[in-house]
Amino acid sequence: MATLHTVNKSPFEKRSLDCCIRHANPGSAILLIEDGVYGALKDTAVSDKVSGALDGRKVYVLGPDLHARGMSDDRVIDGVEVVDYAAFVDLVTEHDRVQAWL
Amino acid sequence: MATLHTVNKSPFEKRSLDCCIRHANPGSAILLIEDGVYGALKDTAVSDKVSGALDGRKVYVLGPDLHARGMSDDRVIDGVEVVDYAAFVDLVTEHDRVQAWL
Amino acid sequence: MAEPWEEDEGPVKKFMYVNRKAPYGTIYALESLEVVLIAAAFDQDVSLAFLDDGVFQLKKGQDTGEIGVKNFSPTYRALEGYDIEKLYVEKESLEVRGLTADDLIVPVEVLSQDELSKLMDEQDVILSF
Amino acid sequence: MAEPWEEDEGPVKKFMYVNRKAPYGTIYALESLEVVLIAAAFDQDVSLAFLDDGVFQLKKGQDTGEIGVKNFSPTYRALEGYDIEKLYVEKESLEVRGLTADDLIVPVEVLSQDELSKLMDEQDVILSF
Amino acid sequence: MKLAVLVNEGPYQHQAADSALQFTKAALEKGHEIFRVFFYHDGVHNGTRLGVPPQDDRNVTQQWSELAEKHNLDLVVCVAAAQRRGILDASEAKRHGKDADNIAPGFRISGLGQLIEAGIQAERLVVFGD
Amino acid sequence: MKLAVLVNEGPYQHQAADSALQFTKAALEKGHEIFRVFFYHDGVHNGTRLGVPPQDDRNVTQQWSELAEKHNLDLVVCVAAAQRRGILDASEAKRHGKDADNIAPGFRISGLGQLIEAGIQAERLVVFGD
Repeated sequence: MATLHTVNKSPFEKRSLDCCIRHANPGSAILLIEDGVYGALKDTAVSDKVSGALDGRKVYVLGPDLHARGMSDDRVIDGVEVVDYAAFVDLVTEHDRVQAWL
Repeated sequence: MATLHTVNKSPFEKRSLDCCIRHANPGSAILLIEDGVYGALKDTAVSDKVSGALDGRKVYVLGPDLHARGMSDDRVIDGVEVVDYAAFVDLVTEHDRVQAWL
Repeated sequence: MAEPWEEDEGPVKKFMYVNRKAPYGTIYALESLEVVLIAAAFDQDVSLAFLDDGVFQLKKGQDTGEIGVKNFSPTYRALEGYDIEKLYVEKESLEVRGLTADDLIVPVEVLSQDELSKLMDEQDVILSF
Repeated sequence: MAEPWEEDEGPVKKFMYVNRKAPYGTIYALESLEVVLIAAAFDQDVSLAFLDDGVFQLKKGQDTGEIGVKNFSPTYRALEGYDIEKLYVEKESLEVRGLTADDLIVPVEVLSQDELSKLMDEQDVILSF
Repeated sequence: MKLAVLVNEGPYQHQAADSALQFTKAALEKGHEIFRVFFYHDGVHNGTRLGVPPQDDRNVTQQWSELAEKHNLDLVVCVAAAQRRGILDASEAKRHGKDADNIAPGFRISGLGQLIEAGIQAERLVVFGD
Repeated sequence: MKLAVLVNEGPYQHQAADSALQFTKAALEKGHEIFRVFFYHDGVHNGTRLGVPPQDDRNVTQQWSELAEKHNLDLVVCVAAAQRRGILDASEAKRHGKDADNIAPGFRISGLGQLIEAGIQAERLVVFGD
């Protein structure tokens, strides 16, 4: 019954990531895309919250969106996995449903 | 040199009102419109922040947008003034510039 | 119990419409409702969740006369006539916004965040607006 | 000093372009830059402020090859050639996002929130994107 | 007073387009001059004549067109933003080899310089957007 | 696997339109079936053939049209959302007395039932929007 949650908003501007984490049950996965990728960065005001979400959940960040924004993989929080579009598709098919936190 | 600041986003969803209040100098005015009107309500998680902004600043809320959303004037924080579109126009002309916090 | 989609009359899926945005500021609330009305004709298992700013969609007493925009809130009261009766509202979202169930235009089931999260994980299709 | 608009050659106004949104997620960063390039031809007093997520617009090393979208960040480096040299970045916005001035693609003046607020109140026209 | 308005979002999707319209009407009613209304970003979608909103809802574009006619308003759609998004007048359509145009009555397509000019000439600029 | 995609925002203004396109391409490359791509809200603006983006940028609509031709994709634009926003095909234009239409090749206009059907028939529905 595992859900893939997607978040496409900056956690510094909107509360979507907050809302998503609060509703993402243990065993689920969160994929950060578009401006949502800023949530995957180390040493920001929201890093601790995202690190905390790793307890019981998987967190992924879309590399193409990360790199577009000038962020290299070494700025990503330890434990958050950088994936490409092909892996995005795999995540969709491997989970039972996709819930977008727009 | 007084500025009229406008905020059109819900303070529960976006950080625009926060950003606006932090940058609105004493003597300036803040007008809440569209989904921004939710910031004018009593007894919410952001009411205290808005009440605090009244110290040194004027805060207005656009009645037509408030009423559209089913909120009556008696739910508005004390000290926040409910205005109509005609008064919105007056606020614009009476201030030196308008800054929209989109 | 057999899986519903093993029955002869075709698949019945659990569809949840998740409403997280305030009305009027953007069109999502209205156009979400338009989907729900169409969905009613498909004999699926339909539920609506209102959380975050989505709870504002159900506020009583909406009066859009001064902004010249159509007031679509009476449509929520019509949902029952379409056999759409599962309306869930998140308790925490109401509290943060200073609202109670009495402020809402229709009877709803108020769920805690945990209860709503569990319910979301039982759906087949989640449509987010 | 005479008010600038009292001079013979017509009004010179202080225009500030306020950038508060991240690049690529929405088009505001790109289309704001397009306005600034046109504004350069008008002999007005132009400045750009980057605060909140707007500071991300100036991040070094943007590479949009994998998303098929045009990388417009080199244009910020071209602004100097248009005599647009007042680029202000808010210190607090950088800090919250784990960035320093070294992360930025162009030299900027880093201002505190208070300094930037004061500067905004000295403008004639504020264009928000 | 001489005012200018900038509209950054399209009709229906965001209330910003309605707010700009209501504000402009109120300013005109109070006797102010609207130097120009400039449509930028998705705001250019306000300028299509092909919209058919439901009969029980407002028609934002038609209201702009009527207001323009009544008050001789200058409604300017940004050419660059409009090209990207498929809003064209007859001459733009011809120039780009397109077989149709869709600009609404009362709107004209022009460059971003018209926005800067509005900022210079008007005493206040009010921005509506997302 | 059989997938469906819902696109809720127009091209250029929001990356959501690009994300949907990149996701669909990647899914097709991996051999999945795309049952349908449904365009709703401002997403209907993906379906105009009148867009002329700058030559150094991508053309989102054209990429959808090409993808549709190559993979026989079903690109459906919601009729109600499209009418509101001025996206019409020839028969819609005629029905509403409009003198032009603007639907792009490979897109078709249909009802919201097509979205529900996609939810029923596809094994996963992925939503891109704002």
